Amino acid sequence: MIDVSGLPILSLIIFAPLVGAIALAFVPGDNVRLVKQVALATTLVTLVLSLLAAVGFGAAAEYVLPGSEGSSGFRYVETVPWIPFFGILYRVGMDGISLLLVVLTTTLTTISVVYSFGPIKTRVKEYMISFLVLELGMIGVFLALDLFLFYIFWEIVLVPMYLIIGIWGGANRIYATIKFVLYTLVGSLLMLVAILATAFTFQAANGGDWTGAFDLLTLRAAGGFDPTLQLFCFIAFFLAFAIKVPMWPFHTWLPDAHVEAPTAGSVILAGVLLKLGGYGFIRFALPLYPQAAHDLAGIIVVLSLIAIIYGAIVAIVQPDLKKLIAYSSVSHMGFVTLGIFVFQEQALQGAVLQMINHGIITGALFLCVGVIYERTHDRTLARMGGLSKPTPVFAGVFGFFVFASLGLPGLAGFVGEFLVFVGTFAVSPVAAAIAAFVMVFAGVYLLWMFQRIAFGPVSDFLKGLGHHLTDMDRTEVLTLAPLFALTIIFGLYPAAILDLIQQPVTDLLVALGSAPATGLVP
Amino acid sequence: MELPQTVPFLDWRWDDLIFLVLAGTMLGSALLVVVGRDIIRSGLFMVLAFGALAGLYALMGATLVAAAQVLVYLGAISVLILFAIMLTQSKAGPVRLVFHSQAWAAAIAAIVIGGLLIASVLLTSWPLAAAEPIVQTARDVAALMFGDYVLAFEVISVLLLAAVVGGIFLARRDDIPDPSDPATRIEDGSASRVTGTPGVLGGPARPAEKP
Amino acid sequence: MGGMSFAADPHAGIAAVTQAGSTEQLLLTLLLVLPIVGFTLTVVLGRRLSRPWIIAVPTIIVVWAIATYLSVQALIGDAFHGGAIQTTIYEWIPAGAFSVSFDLFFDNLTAVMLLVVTTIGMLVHVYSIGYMAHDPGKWRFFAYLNLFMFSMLLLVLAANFLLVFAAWELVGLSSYLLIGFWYHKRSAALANKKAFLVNRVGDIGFALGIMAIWTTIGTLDFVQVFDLLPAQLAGGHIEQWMMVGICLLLFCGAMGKSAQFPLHVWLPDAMEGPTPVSALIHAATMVNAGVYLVARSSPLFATAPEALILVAAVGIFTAIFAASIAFTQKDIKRVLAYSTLSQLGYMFAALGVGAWTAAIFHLATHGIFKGLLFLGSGSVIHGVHEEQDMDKMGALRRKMPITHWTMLIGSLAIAGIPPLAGFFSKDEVLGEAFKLGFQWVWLIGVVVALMTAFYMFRLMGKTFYGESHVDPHVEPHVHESPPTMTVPLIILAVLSVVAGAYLGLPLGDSTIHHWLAPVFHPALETMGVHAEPYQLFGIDGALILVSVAVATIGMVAAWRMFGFFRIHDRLDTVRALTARVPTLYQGSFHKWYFDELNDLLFVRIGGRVADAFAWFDVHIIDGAVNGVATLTRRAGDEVRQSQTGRVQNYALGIAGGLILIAVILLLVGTR
Amino acid sequence: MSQSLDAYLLLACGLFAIGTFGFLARRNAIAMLMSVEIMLNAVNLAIVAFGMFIPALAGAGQVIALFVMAVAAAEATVGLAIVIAIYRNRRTPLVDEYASMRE
Repeated sequence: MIDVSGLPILSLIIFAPLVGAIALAFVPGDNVRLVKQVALATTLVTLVLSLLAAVGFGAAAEYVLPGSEGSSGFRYVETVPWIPFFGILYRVGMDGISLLLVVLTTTLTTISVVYSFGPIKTRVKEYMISFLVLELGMIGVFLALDLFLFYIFWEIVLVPMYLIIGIWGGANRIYATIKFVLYTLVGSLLMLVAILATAFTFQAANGGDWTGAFDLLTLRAAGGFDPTLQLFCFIAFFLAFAIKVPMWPFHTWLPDAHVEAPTAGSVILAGVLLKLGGYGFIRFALPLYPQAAHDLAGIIVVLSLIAIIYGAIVAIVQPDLKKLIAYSSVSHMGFVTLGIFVFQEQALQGAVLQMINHGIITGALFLCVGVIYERTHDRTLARMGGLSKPTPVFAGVFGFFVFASLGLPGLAGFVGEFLVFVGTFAVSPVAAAIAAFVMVFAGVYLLWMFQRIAFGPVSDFLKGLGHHLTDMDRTEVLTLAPLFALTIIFGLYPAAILDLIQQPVTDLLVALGSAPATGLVP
Repeated sequence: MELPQTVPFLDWRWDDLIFLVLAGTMLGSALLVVVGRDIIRSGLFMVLAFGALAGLYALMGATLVAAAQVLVYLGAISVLILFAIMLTQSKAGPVRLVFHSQAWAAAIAAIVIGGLLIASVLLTSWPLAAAEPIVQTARDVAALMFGDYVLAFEVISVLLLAAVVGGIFLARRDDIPDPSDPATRIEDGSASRVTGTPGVLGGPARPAEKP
Repeated sequence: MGGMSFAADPHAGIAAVTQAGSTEQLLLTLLLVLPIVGFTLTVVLGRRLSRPWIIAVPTIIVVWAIATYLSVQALIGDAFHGGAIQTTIYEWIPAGAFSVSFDLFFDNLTAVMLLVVTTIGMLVHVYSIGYMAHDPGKWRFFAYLNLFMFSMLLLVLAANFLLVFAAWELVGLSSYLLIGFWYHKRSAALANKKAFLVNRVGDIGFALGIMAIWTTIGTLDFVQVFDLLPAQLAGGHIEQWMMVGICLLLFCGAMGKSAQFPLHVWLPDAMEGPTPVSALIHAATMVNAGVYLVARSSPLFATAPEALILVAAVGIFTAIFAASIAFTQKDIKRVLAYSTLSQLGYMFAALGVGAWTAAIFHLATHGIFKGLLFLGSGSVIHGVHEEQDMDKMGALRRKMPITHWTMLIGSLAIAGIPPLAGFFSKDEVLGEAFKLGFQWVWLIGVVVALMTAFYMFRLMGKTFYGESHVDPHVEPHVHESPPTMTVPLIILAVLSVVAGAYLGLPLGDSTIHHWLAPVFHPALETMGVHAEPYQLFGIDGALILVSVAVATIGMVAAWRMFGFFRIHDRLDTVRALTARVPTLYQGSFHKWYFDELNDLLFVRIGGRVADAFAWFDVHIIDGAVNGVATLTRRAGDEVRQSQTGRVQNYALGIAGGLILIAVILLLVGTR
Repeated sequence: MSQSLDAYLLLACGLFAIGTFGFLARRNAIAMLMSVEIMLNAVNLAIVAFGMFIPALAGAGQVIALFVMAVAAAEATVGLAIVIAIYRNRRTPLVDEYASMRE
């Protein structure tokens, strides 16, 4: 086994895509083959690095913040002063949650890059560079432990996604991409204000010393901000993250962005980008402003419940395949926020699980939609029908992920959802009962979609395609295979995830003042 | 022959008289510059105003500045402006063409600014001011300019060079004049010169009556 | 056998649980591993196999052998002394205090269920070789059947509620796949969706029930739940109303899976699937899952008598409701489907009155004879070239003798004619209901028995007797089915004859009572029910006589109308009768308009509601977002008007600003 | 009487006001430029006056005035060049026709 303890492994993971992107800039754009090779090599290297970090994770020492007692819970921590005057650090670190999300990111990016080899025909080089920069930003967000650094990475993510939708997207891509950027920008600028307010307050309280004013670990250890400040900062963070998740009623950018984005863009959007919001809550908003989080939890739980039910109901009547899945994402991500804000151990674990699993399953669903779209250049459900006959493998794979998304036990979607249910029930049976109705609604839209696509007689529209309607090719099988395997593995053996997140979840609950439930609540 | 100590009949000092004459000339011709309808006359009055100013400099004893004023303003800038006037074929026109619609607001603003400036001058007691001008020779000025201020001097020279280059670049005609382009045709020959109706300053394509 | 101990510790919940020995552990694991391996192999290789059943069918035969061995060990060999064995495969969800293991559990109830499931499952697998012989997609069929067997075995072997729930969903999935096996038929695609969704409605309750159990009791493991419950109830940690709530929630799940009113609508539609599927899943095994769940949770239900009354009411109502529909249906499989609903209603009625053993008894016998009837109907359908309408059958008995005789035995069994299986179990249900004080249940049950006998012989008459209405083109080709199909029929017919007697005798001290006593003892203790001495020449005998009498009346009435051997049918009499009660006839024929009601409520109104939500999303929420954007742009346009682009306007502004500053400075400065 | 700082400064104020008016009111770009020159000269007059009447400045006033002149010359050159260039494009010296900044 390779020992990664001596390496700045996290920096390597973060900046490997950047190296690749720079290298790509020097590759002539018309040499598409080389461009693809370089891009794939970069994502593979990043994937391998992240897997190395995962392998060595258990053995790596936990970082102890100087001057504080006990472990911070983070490993592989690297600290370099960045803007010393303001105490801004380049500090990255990894705990179980970020480990999972980073591996999810590197996996999905690799898959997306491979998948894009076929469909992307124009400006391949620029596309690949965008994807690599996107990967850099996403990984950075998951690893940054300094508020300012986090903000920088958070905004970096925006640019390549803007380009990916805006250049390689569908007909109405400009509208969608501007909406996406403006929406997210509004949230993130408020977040910047909150970051600065927090830093200034800390600095003022420390007698004008900026040391650690942007450092999550220091701020978390200091804690106890003024309730009013907490409230405003939390609301600002909340808006940024809620838009990203997206929570009801900040969700309307998502269907548009999904519909217009190229397939791989949708995969990353649904698979990773939405998780940035949930991660932000867990990593930053809750530990920094616990008081405000407690105060506003009720409202957020209600919004989450609305998102769960509302997203599912709206998904039922969507005529467009991607829109349908986009609304299902709203519903599924509602479970994440619900799980986070009931402040209960099982629910929080379920929320993290749901983030990972939703990334895998919805990513796969979008890939499946891409498979259809590549052949039909259409996503209108009304024109589909009977795909089981001409493309049986596709129908089988698609059905598999449909049922995974439905929360079939034994597949990945179930465990996270059920843990959120159980945790919520322990806190509020009514909320759980409301949320439980999604079991039916999800069934309605997913099975309706699946029936429309796979069952019934082959539609005239599809018949008209003749021999173009081929079953999945080798690349498509290759890209879906890892997701297929992960869906089964995480469904049968969720302990792989749960063991990693037990510690961070417990720490967070302690920080929030909600002790983990014993389970024997009378 | 010796002049009397004071101006006959008025009992003024001579330099007071000269000051008043020069100041009057300057203000009067400056006023004519800004209110006159004929732009060429405005240009000429400007020459007069700058000349009077040069006189005032000399009266103060700032002979070097006076000389420079004559050289730069009377000699160079005025000529430049007159050339520009001829190039742009500007002629006198009705008031609404000469003056902007905001002329009344401009007048009030100008008067208020003038009043404020005057008020501030009068309200200030200038405790450091001497009663009489201090005599400074050209040598003193030169010593200062090439001593303490030499860096500024060099910078100014670079600036001037840049201005010359920029001026040439901006005013340069296109290398291949497009005969269909009226903008280039206008300067090309006398045939196309618009001498026409007063007030149509721009030519037929653009109606002059702009509110 | 007689030496079974009834004196199990009342506080132990279930009689003593021991860890499984290595042999049992291996066998239990194999029961699950074999079918899932069979499923995987068939999916991967099936398309390339010339005989796609070559993996699936032997697998299930082995499974049947193992299950039978284990069950016989437990029930007859008394290997576990009436107790249970439990074994942990691995820890499935270790989420802090919420820890769910992949545990297998085996007691006498499991053993009975295993026998029913694997026996019928094995026979259906064999039968399908013949039935599906000409279907090009049969590899899928066998794969799905194996998946179903895995799920159903997991359901009966699972040692905790969540694992049952997982299996519960998986049988739903298999059912979905098998109902939609002929996916190119629109009706099949609609039916499987409907089945899954209606089941999911019930599953909401089941899932919430599981959550409630965990939150109140703190564990999901059967043994621990039943162990902890009495103490917690006694200690006041759990209110009684909570138990009622939990039981009702669990019962919701049972209602969905076992198709009890009003969640019954999916089962008749599920007949779109191939007939072996209807026999296996929608008659003999999966639909019994609800009964099994309630029986398994008997210690919980015993503490909530209010919930039990509802169970009984729903059950007996479904029984009579479904029977009334079965009267008039023309599709042979639909008659059997409604009959299934009706019989399941009996089982729930039995559970509701506290006759736990009777419910399981009826479950087992019903599984046998209903499986037989469905497979027989499949044979008929196969013989008349995929025709299901009974109006286009008739007089088939000579052309399909084996099918006829076996189905006749099945019909007699379900009608409750002694000494066939149905007589014993149905009598047990009705008798217990009467003796436990639920006379109204008994009364309705007797009426249902009458109706059952009638509609079953209506089916027999229209199919096998009377005049032939078979399509003349098909008539010459009508044939008896191949041995792979008839042999399972014969085996099931034999079982229908002997199983009831074997399990149900001696009356009042029957074998099945001995088997299941340890399982239901705690519940009966809690409810305070004590067996009274059996009075063959008293109340019990009287009840038997009534049951047999009504069954015979129904049977004979049907003979008179629809024919029986040499008795000719009198279809004109039937028409005259139905014409006299048009409302009743139409209501029954249209299934009391439940599909229409559901269509109105969920498809039309629900669709409108969803449309309204979508409209709200686009026009209100997104409209607000876009409105803000438009507003900003408009405002920008307006503000832009002040930017004339003319230098001098700006310069005037500068001048104004200068004046303002100067005035302020002067004012401040001079003060 | 006239040879005092106040007198020259008042004169400069008057000249500046006149220049301001011209700059704000005239439509012709060249006239505006001339007004700017007048304003510059007013400032120059004030500077020279300060330089001459305040001993502490030690003659720096003249030097600065000379610099201002040089800058003014540069400004006039570029300004007029711009005016001519625009005139060639738009065929009018009237400044309020130049509204392309608006778009």
